[in-house]
Amino acid sequence: MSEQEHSEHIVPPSTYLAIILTLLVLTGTTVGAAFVNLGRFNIVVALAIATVKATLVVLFFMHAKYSPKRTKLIILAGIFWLALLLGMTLSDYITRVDYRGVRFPISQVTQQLPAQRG
Amino acid sequence: MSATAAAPVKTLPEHHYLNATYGIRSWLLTVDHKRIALLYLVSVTFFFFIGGFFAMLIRLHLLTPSGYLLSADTYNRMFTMHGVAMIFFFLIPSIPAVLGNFFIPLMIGAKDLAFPKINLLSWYVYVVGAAFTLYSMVSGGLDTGWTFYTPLSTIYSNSAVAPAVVGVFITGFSSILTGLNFLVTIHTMRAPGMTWFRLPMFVWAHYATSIVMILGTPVIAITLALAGMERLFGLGFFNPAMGGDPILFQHLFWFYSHPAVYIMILPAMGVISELIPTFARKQLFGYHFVAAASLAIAVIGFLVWTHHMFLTGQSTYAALAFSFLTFLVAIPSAVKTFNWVATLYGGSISFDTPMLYAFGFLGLFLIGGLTGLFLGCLGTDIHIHDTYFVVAHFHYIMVGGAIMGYLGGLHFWWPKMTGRMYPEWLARIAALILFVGFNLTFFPQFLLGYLGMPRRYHVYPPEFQVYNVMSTAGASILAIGYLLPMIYLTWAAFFGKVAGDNPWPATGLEWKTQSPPLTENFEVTPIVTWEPYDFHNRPDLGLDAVASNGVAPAHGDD
Amino acid sequence: MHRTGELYGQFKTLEQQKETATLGMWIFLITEVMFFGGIMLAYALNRHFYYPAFAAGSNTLSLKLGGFNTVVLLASSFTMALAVWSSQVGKKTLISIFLLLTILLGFVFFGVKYVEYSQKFHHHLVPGKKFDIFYCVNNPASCPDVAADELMEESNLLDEAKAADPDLNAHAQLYYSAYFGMTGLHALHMVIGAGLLFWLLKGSLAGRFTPQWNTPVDIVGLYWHFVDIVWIYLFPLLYLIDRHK
Amino acid sequence: MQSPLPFFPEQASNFAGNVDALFSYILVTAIFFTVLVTLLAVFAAFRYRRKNASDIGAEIHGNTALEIGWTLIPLILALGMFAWGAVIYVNYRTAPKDTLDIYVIGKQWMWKLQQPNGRKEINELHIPVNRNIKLILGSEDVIHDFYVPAFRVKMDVVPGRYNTMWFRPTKVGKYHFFCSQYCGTNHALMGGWVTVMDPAEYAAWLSGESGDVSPVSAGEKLFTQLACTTCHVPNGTGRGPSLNGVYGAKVLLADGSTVTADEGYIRESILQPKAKIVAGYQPVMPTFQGLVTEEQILNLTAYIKSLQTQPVPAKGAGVAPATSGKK
Repeated sequence: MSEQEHSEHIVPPSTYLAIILTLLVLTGTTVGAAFVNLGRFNIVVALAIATVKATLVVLFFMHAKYSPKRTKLIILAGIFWLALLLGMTLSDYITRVDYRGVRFPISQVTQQLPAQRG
Repeated sequence: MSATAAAPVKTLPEHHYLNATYGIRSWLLTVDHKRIALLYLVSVTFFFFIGGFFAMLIRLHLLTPSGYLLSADTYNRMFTMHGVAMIFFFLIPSIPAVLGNFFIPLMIGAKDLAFPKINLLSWYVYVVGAAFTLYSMVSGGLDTGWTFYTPLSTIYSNSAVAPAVVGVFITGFSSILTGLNFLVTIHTMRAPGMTWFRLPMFVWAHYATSIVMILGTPVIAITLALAGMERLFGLGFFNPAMGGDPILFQHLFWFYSHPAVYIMILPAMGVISELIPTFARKQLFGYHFVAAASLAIAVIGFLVWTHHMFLTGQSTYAALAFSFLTFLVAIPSAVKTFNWVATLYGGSISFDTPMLYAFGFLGLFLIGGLTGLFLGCLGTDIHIHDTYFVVAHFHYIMVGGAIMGYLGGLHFWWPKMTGRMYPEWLARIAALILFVGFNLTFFPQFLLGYLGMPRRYHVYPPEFQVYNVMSTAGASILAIGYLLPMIYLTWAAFFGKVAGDNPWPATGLEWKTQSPPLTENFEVTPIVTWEPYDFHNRPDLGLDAVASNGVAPAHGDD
Repeated sequence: MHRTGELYGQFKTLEQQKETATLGMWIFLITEVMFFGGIMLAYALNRHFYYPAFAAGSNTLSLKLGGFNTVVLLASSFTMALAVWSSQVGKKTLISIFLLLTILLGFVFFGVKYVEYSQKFHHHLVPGKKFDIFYCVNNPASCPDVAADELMEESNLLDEAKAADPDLNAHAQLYYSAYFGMTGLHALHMVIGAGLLFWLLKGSLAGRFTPQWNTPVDIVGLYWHFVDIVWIYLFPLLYLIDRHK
Repeated sequence: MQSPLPFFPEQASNFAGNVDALFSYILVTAIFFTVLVTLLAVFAAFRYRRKNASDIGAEIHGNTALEIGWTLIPLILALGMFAWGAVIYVNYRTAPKDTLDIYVIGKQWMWKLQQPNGRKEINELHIPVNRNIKLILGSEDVIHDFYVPAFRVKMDVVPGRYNTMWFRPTKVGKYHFFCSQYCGTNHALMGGWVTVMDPAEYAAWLSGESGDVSPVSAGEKLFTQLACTTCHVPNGTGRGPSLNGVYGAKVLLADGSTVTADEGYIRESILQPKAKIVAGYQPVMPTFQGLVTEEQILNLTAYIKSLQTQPVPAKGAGVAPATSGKK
């Protein structure tokens, strides 16, 4: 409980203003980038910008930068577990021989469908 | 601290949490973790007997190959509701929400959990979820299997899937809130001197369990939400007719539901780690390793989920990786088992009922754990996946392991919870009946499984009948074994002999306060100066200070 | 448990109480991450399988409304941060003002969301039997809110997508499943957040928050910022697929 | 099944012996540890039982060497199990090339099975002994699972995609097969018999009383009807690649990658022709989504497979040059 003293770090409004302006600029950037054809990198750029924005919010708006190590550890653990869920599931799909998921023609299956029930 | 009460005729303390206030309101609006634990005790017992009733019908029905008393649809509803009631409404909340809720604050020397109101809220959330599920049971039942596999559950089943899914979804939040409360409590509410490595193993086990609850349960919540919306509003993620993938449901489902097995077994391991040192009057062998094993199980347990899906056509590479990780998660369980047995060495062992449950747990968990190897192994899983072998395996873990631990813990702490002792000899006989009945019920199912009887069959070829009859016979014995404790524990709560503060005696902080405890747990916040399970430097326990069994003291470097 | 001033009975000090509350909130937010993670996974897989349908679906969304809402939500995060700051420095009137602003911005968001949802409903873009991604193209009269040139563009896009994926109409439903699932859950969180903000506003009007005790403002702030972060990801994932055509 | 308390089911496929051996290995290990732990516990319970009510145990905290030992030894044993199991599984998931292919469709609550010559059966499967059999599994509704205990094989049957399983029956006889993935009301009734026959008997059974046309000839007819022949000219001069020898071979795609032409690839090429374009060809093929039924796709696939043995033209084949000599 010794980390208690600095948890009351007060961030000045000027910092918040700088952050919100950066966030707005980044929003503009991400929209702009979406209109440029970057092939498969469109999604990479979009996610990268979103991650930068999210990081800014976490660090400053949510004061993670000034929080005890334990809070940072919790945040990292959350990200890590999310990566496990996404990564390990996708590892199945992308290493399948037929990973594109060859599927029945829709018409075949829909004929069999009974009505939706509660 | 009134631990040295040695009055010739014991009486209950004048003030305690049970008589602090009276009336229905004082129970339904309580924020006392001990009272909430009792609320949970009543609710989970209710669901245990509902689930048990369904189980009994299932076993009776399977006496003859052509089925004895139920139609196919009824049978399917029985085993589904047995699973749902037992897993989501009994096993998952049982030890954490009853024993954990009651004893974690006591064990760490806190006045309550960190968030008492959230604790009460979690019980209400559980009750609301339970109400939806009960509604589904009486309004047409549920026949999808507790696994809710799509597209059977989302499109084809004509039973009451929607209320059941909503019920389980809601109950998930109860589990999340409990886990959150435990984690925060263990982090911030420890008494002075209660360092991390002075925590009882029960607390460590719940710390690991809470991690699983926190990180896994939200995933089942969203999965069931998606499946529910698919059934009600036509979302399509799991619907092959729209191009969705039913296997994705299984990925999401098992991401929680495999670790959920550890939600059930880790707390039981925690109970056993309390019982064995207490009744062997000896330090837990390899404290640090047992604690680390709990965390290892919680973490690695998240990396093994597709071993339920080896035969869905998943990638061969993924199957190899997940099988490998499955074998890794077996190791910490083995480490724990060896440490428990090593704790017995050089002890002063008594055979009080809780210890009998601990021995029972050891044997059954051993079989349950080792048969898991056959299922985690890719080669043998091809044959025994989805057969009765699986059924037997997880009943050894969940019934043989988790429920043995739960009952052992209930007997151990009953004097603390109620201030009164249960009838010792009756309890020993009940424990023996349970052990015999359990093995007779579930061991034949291993053989059935290897012979190739698939699970969830309401009729079966005649060659499987012998083992089914044995199993049903065992189930009848088992039923008696479960009814007995329920009856005599209830009786003992009101009429049992007064137990005193520390009847065993045990070393934990919960035994340093009166039985039953005060609403504030301790009159004065205790200061911890001793190591866990240390019988040698505890004159307050009234025991001989030196070991008298001829084993030389050895200070290992654990 | 008894309560002495702002200290609840189970705690020894205000510091311990605040530390506990903050820790609890962060852990809760991690459960939220996993909660949204499940639907993100469904999104990622289906986007991978059915990219043309997802691109077509994304292009039927209104970038103007989505972008406007992004700005609104970011602004509300900003005012929330200022409310927390006001409580830390003890400017009691400012707390209420900033909380009120945050609530207002939240309601602007709801308003826009309502417009968007009802449009999708009228355009037959809700998954289910009536779903028809070609509805507006085929029935321009029923979609007076879409301009003629936009319809032309949309028609071309959809034809192209149909050529690449004959099951466009089925797979576009998966996109809309993701759209309604994700934005719906996000909106639900916003509703809960707005409720919490009203509760805070009540407390702040009563002058309860001081530099010594402002835990509720801080905690709700964390929650509100988290909901903002979710939207930061949802916006590009839903609105910005294949916009460059 | 003669013994009143049987333990191993009959062994009737190439996998049965190996799976049983692996099972026995794990079983022996498991029994060893069960007995060891039980004996130790029982020994301790007697040797160290409490003699006086206030006795306490010896002061022993732990032993790091022991901890490491009982971490490593189980780990090594477990890795052995993993490796053996992995070998069997990989073998099981990788079908040999010379298989007899049988199509299996599961639906609530019956199995429809079709022999290569088109002969259909319901809940019955006739196969020759000592031939590699590959089952291609599809579902019309929910998830099922095809399970033959005597062969020690099973595989889920998942709607929306195809799974395959293979085995080689080694013993003539009749064996149960089951649905092993819960699929609704009559899940337990969704089973039948596999009859393993002598090759000669099988041939006789196959030719007898079958009024069905073989999938290959049905597929050949369709191939002409649907005008596939206008582009996929056998000598490789058409707008599409020749399909001679393409089945089972590697195909070079326009993006430079290669893909093995298996059932999945053929199915995809018919339904989503633009998904994978063969190098050197234009994406001109229309989709046949909705135009061909499930069964017709199976027939077309069977026909294309029959072209495996046809001479591959030097130019204009889809077969990738480097690996054009198949297997």
